[in-house]
Amino acid sequence: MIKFENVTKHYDMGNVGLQDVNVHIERGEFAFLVGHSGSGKSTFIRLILKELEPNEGTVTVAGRNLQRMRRSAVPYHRRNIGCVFQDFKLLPNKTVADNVAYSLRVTNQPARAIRRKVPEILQLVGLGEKMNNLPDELSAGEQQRVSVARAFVNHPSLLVADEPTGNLDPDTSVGIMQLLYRINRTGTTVLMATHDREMVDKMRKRVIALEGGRIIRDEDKGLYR
Amino acid sequence: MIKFENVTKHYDMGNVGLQDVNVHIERGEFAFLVGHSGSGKSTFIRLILKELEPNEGTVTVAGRNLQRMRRSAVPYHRRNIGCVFQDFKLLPNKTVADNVAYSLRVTNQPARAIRRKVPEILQLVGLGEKMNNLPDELSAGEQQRVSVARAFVNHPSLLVADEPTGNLDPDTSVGIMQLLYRINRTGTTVLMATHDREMVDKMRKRVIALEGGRIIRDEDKGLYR
Amino acid sequence: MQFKFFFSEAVNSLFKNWVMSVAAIVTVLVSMFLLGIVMILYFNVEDVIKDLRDKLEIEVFIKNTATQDEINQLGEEIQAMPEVKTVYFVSKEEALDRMRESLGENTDILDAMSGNPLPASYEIALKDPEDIRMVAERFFDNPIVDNTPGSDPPDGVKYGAETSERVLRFTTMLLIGLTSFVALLTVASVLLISNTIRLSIFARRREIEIMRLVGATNWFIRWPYVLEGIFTGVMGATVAAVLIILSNNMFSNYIRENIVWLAVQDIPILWMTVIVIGGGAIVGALGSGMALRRFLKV
Amino acid sequence: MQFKFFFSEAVNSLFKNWVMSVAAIVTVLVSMFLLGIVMILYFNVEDVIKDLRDKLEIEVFIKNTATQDEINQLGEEIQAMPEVKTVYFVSKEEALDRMRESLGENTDILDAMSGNPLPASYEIALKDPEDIRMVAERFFDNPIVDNTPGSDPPDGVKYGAETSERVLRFTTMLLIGLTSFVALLTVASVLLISNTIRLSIFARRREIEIMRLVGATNWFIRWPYVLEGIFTGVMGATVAAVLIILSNNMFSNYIRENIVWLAVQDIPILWMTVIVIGGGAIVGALGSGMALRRFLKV
Ligand SMILES: Nc1ncnc2c1ncn2[C@@H]1O[C@H](COP(=O)(O)OP(=O)(O)OP(=O)(O)O)[C@@H](O)[C@H]1O
Ligand SMILES: Nc1ncnc2c1ncn2[C@@H]1O[C@H](COP(=O)(O)OP(=O)(O)OP(=O)(O)O)[C@@H](O)[C@H]1O
Ligand SMILES: [Mg+2]
Ligand SMILES: [Mg+2]
Repeated sequence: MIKFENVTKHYDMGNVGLQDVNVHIERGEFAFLVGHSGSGKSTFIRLILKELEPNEGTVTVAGRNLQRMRRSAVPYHRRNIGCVFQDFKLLPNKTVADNVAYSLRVTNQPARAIRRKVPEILQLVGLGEKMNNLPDELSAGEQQRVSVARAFVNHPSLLVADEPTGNLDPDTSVGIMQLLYRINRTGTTVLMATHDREMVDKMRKRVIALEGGRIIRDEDKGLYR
Repeated sequence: MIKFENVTKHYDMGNVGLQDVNVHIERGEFAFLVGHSGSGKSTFIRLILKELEPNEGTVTVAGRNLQRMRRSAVPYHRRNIGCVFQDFKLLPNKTVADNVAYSLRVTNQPARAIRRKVPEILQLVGLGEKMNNLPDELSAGEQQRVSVARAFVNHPSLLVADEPTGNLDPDTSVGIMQLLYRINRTGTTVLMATHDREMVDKMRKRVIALEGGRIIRDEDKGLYR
Repeated sequence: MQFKFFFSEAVNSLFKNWVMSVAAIVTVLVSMFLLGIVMILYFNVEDVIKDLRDKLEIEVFIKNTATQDEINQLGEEIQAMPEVKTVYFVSKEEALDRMRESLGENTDILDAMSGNPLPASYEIALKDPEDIRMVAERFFDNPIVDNTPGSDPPDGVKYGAETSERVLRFTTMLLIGLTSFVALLTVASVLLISNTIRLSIFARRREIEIMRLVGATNWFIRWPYVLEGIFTGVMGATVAAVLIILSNNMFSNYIRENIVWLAVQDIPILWMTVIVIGGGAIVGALGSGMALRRFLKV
Repeated sequence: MQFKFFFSEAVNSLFKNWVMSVAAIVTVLVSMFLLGIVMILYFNVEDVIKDLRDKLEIEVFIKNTATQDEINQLGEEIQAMPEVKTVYFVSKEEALDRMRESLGENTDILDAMSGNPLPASYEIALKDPEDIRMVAERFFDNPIVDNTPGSDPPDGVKYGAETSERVLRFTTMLLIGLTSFVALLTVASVLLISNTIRLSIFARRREIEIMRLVGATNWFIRWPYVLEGIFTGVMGATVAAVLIILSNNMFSNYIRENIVWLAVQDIPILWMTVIVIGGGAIVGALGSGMALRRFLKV
């Protein structure tokens, strides 16, 4: 599903994002991306979304080489990926419901389907009551859950989540993890960057560890360490 | 140091921020604020900063009734409080160093002192190399540490931190916690909202637990639970 | 095409970002109003200028020795010239009458004259006043025309050589000047409006970035903004049109009452309105579209 | 006061937010340029109008029966009137000379006249042309003045009743119109500029909120923005001033070459420049200051 081949990403100012990364995540896998702050996890995820271009190497997602993808194909590529952003990236002028609905609207789904799916998924993340609030009127954890809901609602074949439980208390985190797990069971590939040691240790899934932009460990049924 | 008397804060749309909160945090104390997502932790902190006004009750900080404070006195009040914001609140057009320097500049500190203190504190949070980057060019965890550095640099008598380790890996979190602990030992009052169960359970400090805007538990040497 | 969605997005955005909407609408309003006022001025001045130019004419004085046949023949020749709009024959008697009239009560001079020394003449109006010199020159060598030799231009053919040159030059310059000013103002308006719209979209660049990241195509993102630009333009321009019409009415009433002799051109109000509002819509749409390019990287 | 810090903050901000800076500078530039052009127009027209009004004068025709003493006495009376600027006596001979000159080669009429039927007259220029009717009326009942009874206004006192009214009204209206347009444009400029600055500050409201939260006083926040506004205003206005001076030179050269008779007013360029740039600075500073009020809740 996701293939990084010799991928190197250096930012301006000489900051190292990723350095010579080779990794292959199979369809249907559940993988954790761990590492210290600034080790390149978000860079990894942004490369999958084609939000960034690598300096070297190629990223292949769902069999398509992103570096050869035409600009006009990028939106369709992104629709197949549900993404939970570390900084939520909610549209500030839209209510919670409209934010979630937006990623259905871009795929031209009928209004009926939207009216059905959106409250359903918001209920699932525990925000049934806050549907008509603006993002600014939510706590950080609530905003994070809206971002999670938006990533799910499309039933994408690939779900990438950048620290989706960073602002959540342990109980709520477990709820979100169970959701991710259930989604993974239906065949969706899940890649999740996280700092939640407890969670990683409990799940015993594949763990890819980054350090200074390099992969220093890649184990099945691994621990956070 | 901090005294909440019958404080109630309701937002528009009927969202409950805090409900009838009474609490007293002594000078020099170290207290955790815990609770589910949306339970009112950030609301609590924003009331201390006088970023919000309560609907009822009074908040007293360092012996001064905030509801009676003149508008022109508010900046001076805030300078005595170091605050780590949940969403970092860094100035987007200033480098990391200038962001930290800003809170020294507002107090009219001499340029020499600023040039000395800023690199020192950035080294302390592990960002010595990123001094001249803009916030946009940092990872989320790095931004969070800038926010932490800015809160410390002024040696405030009260330090409030809203989830200062939410985007940090366990190792870095421990470093930050040690810093907070050291600062508390020098006499600074520290109030920290957190979801980090491990941390709270290890520290055995006062724990104030919120739920739906009410205080449901307030124990010395408590656990996260 | 989800037109309904785009439409409601645009309308919502107008309200939610009302500070920026008001700013943009005010900019459209102000620039369009200025443009409209200057255009009204332009119409009026153009009209006055046309009047003035139309009054330029050639007078061909005929020698007292010319026969009636010769006079008639000259008349036909003039009529046949393609540049000529109208010809009017002034007989010796009419010339005298006119002089008497222009002298008013001071008719002592006429009373002192013996007989009628005034010549008959043809008064020629041209289709294009710019041709005046060329046409006038044709009569300089005509034997029956009363040219006083040696004087240049010959006095017999009066076409107000100096005056007409002055009037032509001055009016041409005035027209060029006013036209340039209208053009300048148009460019300025477009610049100012698209500037404001660009700013208001720039302020929302993060929003656009987010839309791109959740898989919106460029046109899906663009439509609401373009519609919003159109609404902004139309709203500003409509208010401007109303104000322009009101000021035009006030202005022309004032002139009609105070300066009776100055012709007030009736502005083609309907057309003006259509142009102003249409222009607002187009500038709004283009402004948004252009401002977005930057963030859509097309 | 940390002036150095505020200064460098302002300069940095100008560069870091260059999109918004350029937008604001362009707005200042465009509106100031328009204003400048219209002001030059205003100066020129005002001058022409003054010229025109100064040419309005009263002609008092004197009866042939008046004695030299009576004529002299009238002259002294006129001289003594406070409204009068200059008096000029036209003798019968001079009147005839003038007529001959104005008739050019067509002197047949004069040759046909017996003696000199033209009257002598006083030509009176006034300090303020608005007084023309009032002063003229003083001569209506004068026994030595050649008033044709019953005609109104009496023909003997010529002050171009109709013409002078026309000229006065028209020029007054033109002045009022132009002044209003300049005023309108000034208001529009201020509106447009402060609008743009408001937008650019609105786009940075989060920044301001953060500054407040880390303990900056209102003036500490305000100074850099106000300085930035001043710089924006000065930069836009300076470019505008240069463009205005260039176009004024081009324009007046064009007129001097093409329309020799039209007086081109020499604009007080230095003053204009100072006013335009100073105005830009003030509008920039006030624009920022006002825009900030909203976010500083003062
Ligand atoms: N836009 C940018 N410009 C320059 N450097 C950048 C930029 N974005 C990230 N970096 C740098 O690249 C490195 C990797 O950043 P990345 O965001 O991938 O880290 P991360 O693993 O997600 O960290 P965290 O856990 O703190 O979110 C960091 O050192 C960061 O400073
Ligand atoms: N500006 C606002 N307008 C309306 N409701 C708000 C606003 N800010 C917060 N709320 C609501 O108030 C409640 C408490 O919010 P608060 O941010 O204090 O929670 P929190 O404990 O900090 O949560 P988290 O752990 O997710 O950060 C939430 O239900 C939230 O939806
Ligand atoms: Mg990250
Ligand atoms: Mg919070």
